Amino acid sequence: MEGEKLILDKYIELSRDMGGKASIEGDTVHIIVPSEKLVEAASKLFNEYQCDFRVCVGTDERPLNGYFTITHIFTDNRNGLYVLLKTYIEPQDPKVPSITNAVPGADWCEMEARDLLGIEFTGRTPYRLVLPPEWPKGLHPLRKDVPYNYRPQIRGVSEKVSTTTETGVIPIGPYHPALHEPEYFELYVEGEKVVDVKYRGFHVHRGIEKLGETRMTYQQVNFLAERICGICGFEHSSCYALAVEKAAKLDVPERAQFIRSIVLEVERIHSHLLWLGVAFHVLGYDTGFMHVWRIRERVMYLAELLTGSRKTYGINLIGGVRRDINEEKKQKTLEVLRELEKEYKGLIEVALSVPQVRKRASGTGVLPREDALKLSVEGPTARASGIDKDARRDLPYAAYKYASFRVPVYTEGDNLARLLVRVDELVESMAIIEQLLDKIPKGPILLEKYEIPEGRVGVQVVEAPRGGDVHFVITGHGKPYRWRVRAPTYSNIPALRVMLRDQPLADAPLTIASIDPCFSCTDRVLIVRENGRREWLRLTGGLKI
Amino acid sequence: MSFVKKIIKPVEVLVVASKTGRVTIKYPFEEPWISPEFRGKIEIDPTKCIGCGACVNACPPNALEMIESEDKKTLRYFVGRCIFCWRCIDVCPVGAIKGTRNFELATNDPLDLYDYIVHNRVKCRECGKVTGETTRMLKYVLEKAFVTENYNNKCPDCRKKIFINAISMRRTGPVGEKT
Amino acid sequence: MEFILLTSTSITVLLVNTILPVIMDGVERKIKARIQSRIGPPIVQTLYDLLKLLEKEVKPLHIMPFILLTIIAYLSTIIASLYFINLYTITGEAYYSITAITLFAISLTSNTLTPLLLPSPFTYTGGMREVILSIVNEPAFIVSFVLASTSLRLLNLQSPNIWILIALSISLTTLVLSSYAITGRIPFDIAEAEPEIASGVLLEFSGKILALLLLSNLIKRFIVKYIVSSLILVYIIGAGLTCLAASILLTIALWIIYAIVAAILGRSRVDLAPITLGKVYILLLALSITVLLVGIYGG
Amino acid sequence: MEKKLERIKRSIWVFHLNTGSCNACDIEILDALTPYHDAERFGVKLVGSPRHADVLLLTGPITLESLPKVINAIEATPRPRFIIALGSCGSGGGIWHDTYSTIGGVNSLVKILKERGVEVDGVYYVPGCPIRPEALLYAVALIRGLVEKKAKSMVATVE
Repeated sequence: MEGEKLILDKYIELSRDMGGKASIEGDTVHIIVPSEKLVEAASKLFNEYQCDFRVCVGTDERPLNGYFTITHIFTDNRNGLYVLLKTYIEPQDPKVPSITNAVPGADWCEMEARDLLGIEFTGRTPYRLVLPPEWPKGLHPLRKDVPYNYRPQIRGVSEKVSTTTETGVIPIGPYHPALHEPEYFELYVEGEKVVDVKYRGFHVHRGIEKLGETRMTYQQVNFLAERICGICGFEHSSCYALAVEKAAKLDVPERAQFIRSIVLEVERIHSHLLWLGVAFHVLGYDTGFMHVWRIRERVMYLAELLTGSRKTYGINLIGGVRRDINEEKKQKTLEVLRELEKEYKGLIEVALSVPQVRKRASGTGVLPREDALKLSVEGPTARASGIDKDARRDLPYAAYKYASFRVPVYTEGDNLARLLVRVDELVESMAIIEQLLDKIPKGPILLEKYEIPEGRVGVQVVEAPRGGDVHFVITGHGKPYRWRVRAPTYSNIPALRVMLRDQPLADAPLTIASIDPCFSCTDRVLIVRENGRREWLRLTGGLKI
Repeated sequence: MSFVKKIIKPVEVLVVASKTGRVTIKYPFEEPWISPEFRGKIEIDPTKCIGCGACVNACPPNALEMIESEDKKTLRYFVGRCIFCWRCIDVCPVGAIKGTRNFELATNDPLDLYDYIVHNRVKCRECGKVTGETTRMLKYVLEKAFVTENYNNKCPDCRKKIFINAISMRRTGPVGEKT
Repeated sequence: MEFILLTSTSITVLLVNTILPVIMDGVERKIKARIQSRIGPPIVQTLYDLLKLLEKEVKPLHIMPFILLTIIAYLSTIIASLYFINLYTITGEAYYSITAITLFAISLTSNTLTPLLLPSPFTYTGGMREVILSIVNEPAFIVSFVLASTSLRLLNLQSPNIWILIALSISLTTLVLSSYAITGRIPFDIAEAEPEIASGVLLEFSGKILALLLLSNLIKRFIVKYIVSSLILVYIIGAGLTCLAASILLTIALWIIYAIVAAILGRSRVDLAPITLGKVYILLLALSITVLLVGIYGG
Repeated sequence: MEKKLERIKRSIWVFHLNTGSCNACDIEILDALTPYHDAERFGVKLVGSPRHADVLLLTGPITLESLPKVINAIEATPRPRFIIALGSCGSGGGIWHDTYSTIGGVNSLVKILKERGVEVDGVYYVPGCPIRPEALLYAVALIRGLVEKKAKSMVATVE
């Protein structure tokens, strides 16, 4: 207890030094500083306190207090604390200093806030990041005075994309068989060697955040959050529900939390199996792909049995879950897991013995630890580069504190390490489900009556298969006032540049696949357009490549 | 020896394959492998639906919509937009919506994807103006709440008028008539 | 009279040989499916595919005449090569086999050139990869063929010379290996590696042109195996119609074996495959030449 | 349309066109090819280029950013070409049918295609969120004529 107090004092002291104020609510430390001190405070948190930068959130709080605000979300993984660094911005000419020099990982979210809300960031090169090029200037969709269904009359010109005549440029995407999602990578090659990478993504922007703040109610947003991503959707809806519950200080039944954790792990198993299959497919080992997906089919059946749908489970509500796990389902789950474990181990051994798989995965797409730290990468990508972080252990949520598990960490940072992290995690997930099924308490699964007060803030990190999902909620009247989502791929894509540099072209699809990119998660806010190589160089210019 | 073993190892996939055999389920010639919990298309029972619109409010993707016209209130279910969350089943007050395990919804005609339930809108007995409620809704309210049919079949304006009239009658006589 | 008989037989066989690869591709897909624990397409699926492609629209390319020319050259030389191989199996005359293999080499060259004519970066990269692979593979295939047939001619079954036997086995290994690599199966399918560079060399083609290209590629797969099996069988059972039937059967058997091998491996990397292959070829060929010379002059 | 279908019936080569979907349908498309479902039984093959395709599997509500590329891909597909709109997003715009950055499903796309003079020989709709692999198989079987169409609009008038 003493130690915890000291740690909290540290943050209070920090805010006092910066001329701001701090308040503590549960596991969240709110620090408000004047904007001129923002960079100093962020730098101190990131470098000195070794906090993990997650994302920044711009909010239009003009209807509440007349200001725009920007909140940088940090987490103190060693002490299980969320640290929110907030500053107010004048509404007439919204300008705030950029923290990208201190925290390189903040690059994208600042540009997102610029395009969404029209907040200018000083001390960095701004670039038109958001929305299609034809989008009218000065129209910022996340501002409260813009209706959610306002569609400016723009019809994209039918531009030629994948037929660059310039030799030496290999466009990967937007429709590329290795991606299964529309994203655009332009690889500049010399012969068969990649010398530079240009990324243009956010084709999957669907305006989710705005939708969650306007058309929907608290309960409906659960189903929307689930559709941020079809693979790790349950992580998103759990994260949203947990964030709202945290903000409203709801006492959710334990049994519901257990069920959430169990389903989260089922989802992790299916996601990792899926990834393994896709990785084998990219390596041309189709038989491995088919067999991995064959054993995955059992997990899909299991998911359907527990929740009613193979994906986008739709069982999360604020205050609990909709489907219970009875004795019959419990036995069935254990049976499926036993069979899965047996088949999985044999199969993985065979698949990893294929010479092409080993040879092509090891030593390619290396992400050194320093770069990984600087860019605040997430999940297996971080754990393969020797960063030991896992939100399930560091910031325990749902029922994870009742399970004991190992967090696999590899230090090589190459594609094989990322593969092995996932292989190991799968086994751990199966063990977690068994433990939780064993300990599941009796009781209700849904909170019947509750109230969500307005103006509260809730932040939650949930460890998705690809890394930490971050949901930030400001409660409003009947629906969230502000809902910010950050998916792990958002932090991992900038690291790709480091990984792809000076690598053979043939490895590029594998390396891109190795971060398990989930673009639909990443793109939920707006369409980011990378319109120049210079910005990229500036971002990673300071890194050793 | 171990070197040879390492080289031979990939061949073991043949053992895996022969052990599992063919797992393919010959759908559509065979029953598909679906768990009993699967959420498929919903079916709205027109004999039970009262057209209250609770499902419309709960539906996240607006697959259920209430289209209001002069004298009709139509509940439209667009299965092409449905996310099969079954929230409507949770909220339906009369249990008119039933979940099925039907997923064979493919079609080449978009019009096949729409279901309609057309409700009549009630006319106010007093002034003849169309009110928001459907006939079924009024019946439902009559069963559940302590109101008389006489009160129920009037539009809110007329109710107010009657109420004010009633009170003023008690005090000073009918409103609007100079005495 | 004999000539007419010969020609008509080989033309009939030629027709069979043109259809057979298409069926064999279906068999290969079926085998692959079995190894992957599923049912797989019907055996005639590839035929359906080709017939459908013949009816589809052709998307115009800006240098269409050139492309058509190279593809027709490819198809005609490869069919001519098939014809001469048939003649060789029936008659056993060495010059037929040499003509066949020359035509085969020409057809491969015209095939590798086609994708380089297109502006798309995928086709270009795929085409370059194919060129690199064939630079390594074709000489190895031809040299090992010559070596194998020489040692076969020198071999006396009654009192086999041990050196020549060794040389024969090494050159046959090289022949089989290079014939596998030429078929462009995994791990050497880097020219059309789907996930890396879309469909690589085939990306821009559509409709009838695609059908012709696919058919020629299938015949190519057939021919390399056919050359190997006819070389062996002409020696063992002597030329003639029996030999022809036997060679076709052996080709089918080889096709099945290759299909199984392809199913259990992954794709190699473009910069590794040619180098490794090249090293292996040079080693094996040098070895077999040395041993052969020892067998001729030393023993 | 029937006659055109006849040509591609036995060998359906599909190109997967994600127009901003959440991935669930896309993964289920892949799943339909794996051992338990094995769409290759019906001659379905996933190809890497629209020029080889007969059918475009369209998932997602079509975002503004992807719209021009989608039109490009459709133009690059040789006739006869079909679209199968998958999932609730593809066939009806899904949960984001009216947001600012999507055009809301295949019906709006068909309208835009008509404006541009790009012809499509037929559109199939496969609802589901996400579609089950079996739902895709059902659609393929429907094209092959192996099953009867079950979907039918219901209009009920109550008193």
